[in-house]
Amino acid sequence: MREITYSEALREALRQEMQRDERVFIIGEDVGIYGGAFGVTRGLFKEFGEERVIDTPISELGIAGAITGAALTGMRPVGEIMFMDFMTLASEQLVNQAAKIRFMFGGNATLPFVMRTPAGSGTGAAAQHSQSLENWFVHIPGLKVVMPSTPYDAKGLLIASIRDDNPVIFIEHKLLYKIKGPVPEEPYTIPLSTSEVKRSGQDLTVVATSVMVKRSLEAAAQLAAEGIEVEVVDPRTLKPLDAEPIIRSVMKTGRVLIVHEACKTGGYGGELAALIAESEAFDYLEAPIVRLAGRDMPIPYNRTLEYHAVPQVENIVAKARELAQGRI
Amino acid sequence: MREITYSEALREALRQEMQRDERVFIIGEDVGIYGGAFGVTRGLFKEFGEERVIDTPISELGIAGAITGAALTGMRPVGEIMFMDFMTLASEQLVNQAAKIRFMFGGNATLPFVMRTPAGSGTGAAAQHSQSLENWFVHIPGLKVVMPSTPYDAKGLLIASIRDDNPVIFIEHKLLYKIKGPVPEEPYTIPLSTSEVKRSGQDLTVVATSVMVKRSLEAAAQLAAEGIEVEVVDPRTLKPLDAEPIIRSVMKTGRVLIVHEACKTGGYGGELAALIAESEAFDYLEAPIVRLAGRDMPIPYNRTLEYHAVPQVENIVAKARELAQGRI
Amino acid sequence: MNIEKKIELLRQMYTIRAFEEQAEQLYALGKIHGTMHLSIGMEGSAVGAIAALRPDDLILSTHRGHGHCIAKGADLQRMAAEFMGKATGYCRGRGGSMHIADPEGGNLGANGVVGGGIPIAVGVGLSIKMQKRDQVILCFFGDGAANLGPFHEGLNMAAIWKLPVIYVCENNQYAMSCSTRRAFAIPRISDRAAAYGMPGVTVDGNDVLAVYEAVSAAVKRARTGEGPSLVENFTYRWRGHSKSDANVYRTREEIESWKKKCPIQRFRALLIKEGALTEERAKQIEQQSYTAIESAVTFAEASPEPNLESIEEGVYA
Amino acid sequence: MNIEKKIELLRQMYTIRAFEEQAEQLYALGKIHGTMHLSIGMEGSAVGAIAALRPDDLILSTHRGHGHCIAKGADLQRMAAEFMGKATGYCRGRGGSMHIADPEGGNLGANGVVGGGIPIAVGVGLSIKMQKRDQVILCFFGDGAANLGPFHEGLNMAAIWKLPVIYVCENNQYAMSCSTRRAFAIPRISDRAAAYGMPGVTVDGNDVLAVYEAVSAAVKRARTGEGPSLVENFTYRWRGHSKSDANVYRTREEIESWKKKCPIQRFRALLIKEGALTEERAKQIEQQSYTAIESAVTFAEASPEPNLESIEEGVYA
Ligand SMILES: Cc1ncc(C[n+]2csc(CCOP(=O)(O)OP(=O)(O)O)c2C)c(N)n1
Ligand SMILES: Cc1ncc(C[n+]2csc(CCOP(=O)(O)OP(=O)(O)O)c2C)c(N)n1
Ligand SMILES: [Mg+2]
Ligand SMILES: [Mg+2]
Repeated sequence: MREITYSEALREALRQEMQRDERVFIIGEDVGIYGGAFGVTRGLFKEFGEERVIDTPISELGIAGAITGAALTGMRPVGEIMFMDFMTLASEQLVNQAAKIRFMFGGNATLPFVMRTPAGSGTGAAAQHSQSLENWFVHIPGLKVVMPSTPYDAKGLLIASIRDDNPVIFIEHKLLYKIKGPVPEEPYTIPLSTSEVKRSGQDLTVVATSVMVKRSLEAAAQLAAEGIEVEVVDPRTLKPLDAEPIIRSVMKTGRVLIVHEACKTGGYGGELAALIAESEAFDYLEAPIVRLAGRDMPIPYNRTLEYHAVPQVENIVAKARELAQGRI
Repeated sequence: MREITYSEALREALRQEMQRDERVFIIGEDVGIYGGAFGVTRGLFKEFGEERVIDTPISELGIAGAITGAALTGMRPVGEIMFMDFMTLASEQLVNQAAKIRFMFGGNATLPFVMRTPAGSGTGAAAQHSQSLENWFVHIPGLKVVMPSTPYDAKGLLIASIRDDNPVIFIEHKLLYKIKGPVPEEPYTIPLSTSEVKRSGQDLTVVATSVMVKRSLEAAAQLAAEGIEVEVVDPRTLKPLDAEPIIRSVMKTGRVLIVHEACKTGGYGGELAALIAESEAFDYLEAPIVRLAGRDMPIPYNRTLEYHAVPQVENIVAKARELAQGRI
Repeated sequence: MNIEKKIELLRQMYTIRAFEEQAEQLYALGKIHGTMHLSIGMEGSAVGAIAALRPDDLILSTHRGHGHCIAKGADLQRMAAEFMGKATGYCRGRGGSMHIADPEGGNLGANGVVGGGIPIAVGVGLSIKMQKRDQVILCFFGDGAANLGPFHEGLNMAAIWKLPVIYVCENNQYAMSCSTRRAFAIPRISDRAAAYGMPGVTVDGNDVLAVYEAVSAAVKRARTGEGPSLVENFTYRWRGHSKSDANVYRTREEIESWKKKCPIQRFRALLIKEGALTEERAKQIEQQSYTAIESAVTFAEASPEPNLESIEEGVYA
Repeated sequence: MNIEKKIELLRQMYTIRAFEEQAEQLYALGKIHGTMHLSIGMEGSAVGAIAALRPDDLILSTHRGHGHCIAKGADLQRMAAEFMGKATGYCRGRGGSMHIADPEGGNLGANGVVGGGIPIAVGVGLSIKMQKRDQVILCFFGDGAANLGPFHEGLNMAAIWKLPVIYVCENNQYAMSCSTRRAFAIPRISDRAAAYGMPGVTVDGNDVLAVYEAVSAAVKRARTGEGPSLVENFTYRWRGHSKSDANVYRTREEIESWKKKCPIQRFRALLIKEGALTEERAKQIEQQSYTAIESAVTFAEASPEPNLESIEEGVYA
C-alpha cells in the first residue's frame, strides 16, 4: 500500500470529506494560504477557496464559538487550534456550551464538529507550546476525544470524527506529522471507540497513546530481542473508550504498563489504571499497575531537559523490563 | 469550641489574613458590597474598603491576570471566580501563565495567590453552574489544589493557602457553605498536603473529597450500625497529595472505595486509584479498587435527576456494603 | 407597524410580565428548585427587538431570557413545564430557567454563561451565510457581558466577515451589583461598535417601538449582507439580580423611579392615546395574558417528572 | 532628548539587529532547538518605547521579544545563554527565546501566548498602585493580540481603575499570515482605545523618536495617576513569522519597500544630519554592537548545559 505521512493522511481525510459533503468546512488561524502552522491544511485553500477554508483572527474562543454555532445550525465544521495549550482560551465554549447544548436542550440538537489541535513536546517550543491536555476533555461529558498514533488511524479516525454527530476533540502530535505509514487512497472510517492491539505479546501489556504508541512499539521490538514479549494496545479514542481489548490483554498478560506523554498526576493514565483496577482483570494482576508518564513539570526549553521531561523509548524499555521481570 | 459555618470560617480566614498582612487583598465579581454570590466576603468591603476588596467587571480571565500580575510583583491576592464552571474562561492565565511563570523564569519568581471558587451541584443551577473541575487543575504542575470539607479545614487551609508562595486553586462547595462545625477563633494553618483520617475503621477505606466527605461520614455512621467499620480519609489538599495516610489505610483495610462528585471518567478518582494500584498497598488489596463518582453527564436541572447525577449517602452505603461484604 | 401588530406586542409584554410574576410566586411557594432571573421592567427590550424579526429568524438568549423566549413565540405550556423541570418541558426538564431552548421556534437557547451566546452567534451567522439562507441571528446579552473577552472576539469576527448578526445589549445598568458606571470608562456601550467598524446605537429600551425601529434597521443591514450591528437597549430591572439578591447596591428611590417608566404602561397608554385600543380592550389583553400563564402553569404542575431511567439521555447523539 | 541618549538608542537598535542576525545564523547552523521570532525591521518600536521608561519601570514582552529585552537593559551574555538553553541563561535554560525574563531588570517576561501579558499588566498596575510605588508597567503586544478577548478584558480593567499601564501595540501588519486588513474592520487599532475611554494614538513605529514621544506622553499620564493609554507603533517585520514561514502571504515588493524604511538607517542618517554623529562614529557603534553580541554568543556557547538532576527545580516555590 502507498505510504504517506500522518500530516498527508489528515489532509486527505479533510479533502475527501469536503468533496463528499458541502457542509464540511475548515476554520482556524492560518489554515488558509499558510496551510496551518504544521502544514496540515496546505493546498486546501486553493482547492476549496476562502469560503470553506476560513482564516480567523487570533480568537481561539471565537473559533470554538464559530464551530459550535455552525454545527448547531446544519454545518459540519472542522476547527483548528494551533497548539493544544491554547485550547485553554477556547475551553469555555467547548466545555460549557458545545459539550452540554444537546443535553441541556433535552436531546433536541446535534453538534457535529471536530476541533483539531496538536499536542506534545519535542520541538523545543517550551512550556506554553507543548502541553498534552487530553484528560481535560476526556473529563467532559458530551465531548469525544480522539488521539491517533499512525497515518492510517489519523485518516480513518478523522473521517469518522467528521461524520460523527457529536463534538469531537481530535488531538494530533507534532512529532507524528512527518511519520509515514500505509494509508488507503479511498475514504474509510475507523469507528470511534475501537481500541487496537498494535502488537501482540504474552508477557506484559503496554497501553499507550499518541506518540507513545510509536515509542512503545520500538521498546517492544527491543524487548523482544531479550525474550520479553510485549503487547501494545492503543485506545485511539480516549472517550468513549473501548476498554474491552485492554481488559482482555491484561487478563492475558497479568501485567500492565500505561504510557502517556501528559503529566502523570491527574492524567488519563489514572483513568486507565482505575478502569483496570475495578475490572475483572483485577484478579489476574500479578504486579501493580504501573504508569509511565510525563513528569509533573512544565516542558523545559533546553533540549536535554525537554527530552527527559517525558517518556522515551529507553524509559519504556527499562520500566517494562522491570515489570516483566517481577521487579515492581 | 465555638461552632461557625464553613462560609464564616472562610470569611474569618480572609479577615485575619488581611489584618495580618497588608499585601493580602480580595478581587472578584460582586465580592464587595454584595458580599460574593455565596456571601463569603460579606462585610469585608466595609471593614477593608474598596481598595482591598475589589469588585471587577465580568472578566474572569482578567481576574486571573490581575492576581497573576499582582502576585508577581509583591502582593498576595485572593481571587474569586463566582462558579467553578467559569474557571474555563480564566484557565489560560492560570494554566499557561501563573502555573508556569516560576519555572519558565528558572525559579526566579514567586506567585503567591489563591483563586477561590465554588464547585458542585445540588442547588438546581443546572449544567453550567454545577461542575467540579478539580482534576483539571490537579493535572497542571505549578498549581496547588485544595478542597476543604469542613469549617475547621476551610479556615486552616485557606490561611495556609494565602501564606503559600505558589498559586493555589481553592475549591469550595456550595452545599457546604451553611454547614457548621467547631473552629478556633485565633488564626491557624493546616499545612497543605496533609490528608486526614476523618473516621477510623477496620473493614473498608473510603477516600472522599469535599461534600463527599460529609456524605461518606454519614454513610459510615449508618454502616457502623450494621457492624461495618468504615475508615474515611480526606485528602484535603489534592495536589500535592499526602498519599501516605491513604496507602496506610488501604493496607489496613484491604478494600477501598473512592468517592467524588466530579464526573467519573477522567476525574481525580482515577489518580487516587492509580496511586493505590501502583503503591505497596497493591499487595494488600482484597477486592478491586472501586470508584463512586458523578455520572458522565452534565448536571440536569430537575431536582430528582440532579440528585441522582452524583453520589448520595445511600449510594455510598450501598457500594461500601457490597465492597465490604466481598460482593465486588 | 399596523395596529394588529402593536396590540400583539402589548400582549407579549403582558404575557412576559405575567409569566415572571407567576414564576416569582412559584418560587416563593418553594416550588422551584433552581435559580431564576426576572426581566420585569425590561419587557420592551425583548419584545421590541424580536418584533423586528421574521418567524424563521433565530435568536440566542441569556440567563434573563424568559422575555426573549415568549416574544419568539414559545409555547407557554412547554416553557412553564421546563421552568418547573418537567418531562413535558422544552428540554425535558434538563435545562430549566437558564437553558430554555426552542430550536424549531428559532430560539437557540438561553445561556447560563454571561456572554456565552456571543461567539456562538458568529457560527450561526457563518452558517446562514454559507448556506445562503435569508435569515438573521439576533443575539441578546447584558451590559455585564460587554466586558467579557468573548464579546470582543465575537463582534470582531462577525464584523470582518459581514455576518447577518444583530447584537442586542440589554443594558439594565447593573451586572449583579456592579453598576455600569464602575465597570465601564465610557458612557455608552454602543460606542464600542466603532472598535469593530459596525454601527452602534443606543435606544430607550423601555420604548418598545424605538427598540423595534433600531433593531429593524440592523436587521435590514444584516439581511442585505452589510453585516452586523450593535443595538443597546437602555433599561432597568425592577427585581433583584436573582432570588438571592438583597438589593443593597441600589437605592429604593432609583428602583421606584424606574417603575414609573414601565414599558408596558407606557405602550398601553400610547396605544390608547392613539386610539388603537380602548381601556377595556387593554384590560382584556392583560387579563388574557395572565390567564394564559395560569393555564400554562397548571399544565406544568400537572405534568410528570422526567423518568429517572432516562437520566443520561441526550448526552451524546 | 540629549545626544548621549540618542546615541544610546542607536546603539540599542544595532544591538538588537546584531542579536537577531546572529540568532538567525545560529539557527541555520542547527544550534538552536526551538523556535524564534525575529523583530528585524521593528527595532524602532522596542527601543523608542522603552526609552520613555525609567530603569525601575517594568515591561511585559511578547514572543517577539528580543528587542524589548535588550532595550530594557538585559545582560547580553545571560540573554544569549538563555536563547541557547544554557544553565547561565536568565531562566537557567528553561525558558528559551519565547520566555526570557529578567525581573530584576524590570522585564517580567516574554510570552509564548499571544496577548498573554495583557491581563497580567492589569495585576502589575494594580500592585504598583496599591503599593503606592512610583512606577509604570509597559505591556507590548502585536496587532494579532488585539483581537483576543484578553485584550478587551485587560484594557477595560486598566481603564476603569486608572492603572499606570502603557499598552503598546506593535502593529507589523500581520499575525503570521493574517493581514490586519483581513482581521480588523477598522483601519487603526489605536481607535479601539475609545472603547475603554483611554487615549489612543498611532505612530510611525519606524521613527524611534516618534515612538519615544508618544510613549513618553503615555508614561506621564500613567505616572500621574491619569490611567492607561494605547500606543500603536505601525511597523513591519522583515523576516518570516518564525523559522517555518514560507512568506507566501505577502509580496517580495512589499517586503523590499519596507526594508527601505529601516528604522536604524533612518535614525542613523538623522543623527548624522543633525551633527550628533559622524559616519565614522556610527560605524563604530554598529561594529561595537556586533562585537558585543559575538562575545555574548561566545559566552553562551561556552556555557554549560543545565544539570539534569536539577530538572524539576523551579516548579514550586
Ligand atoms: C461568565 C460568567 N461570569 C459570571 C456569571 C455569574 N453571573 C450571572 S448573571 C451575572 C450578571 C450579568 O450581568 P449582565 O450581563 O448585565 O446581565 P443582567 O443580569 O443584568 O441581565 C453574573 C455575574 C456568569 N453566569 N457567567
Ligand atoms: C493565543 C495564541 N494563539 C496563537 C498563537 C500562535 N501564534 C504565535 S505568534 C502568532 C501571531 C501573532 O501575531 P501578532 O500579535 O501580530 O504578533 P507578531 O507575531 O506579528 O509580532 C500566532 C498566531 C499563540 N502563540 N497564542
Ligand atoms: Mg445588566
Ligand atoms: Mg503582527
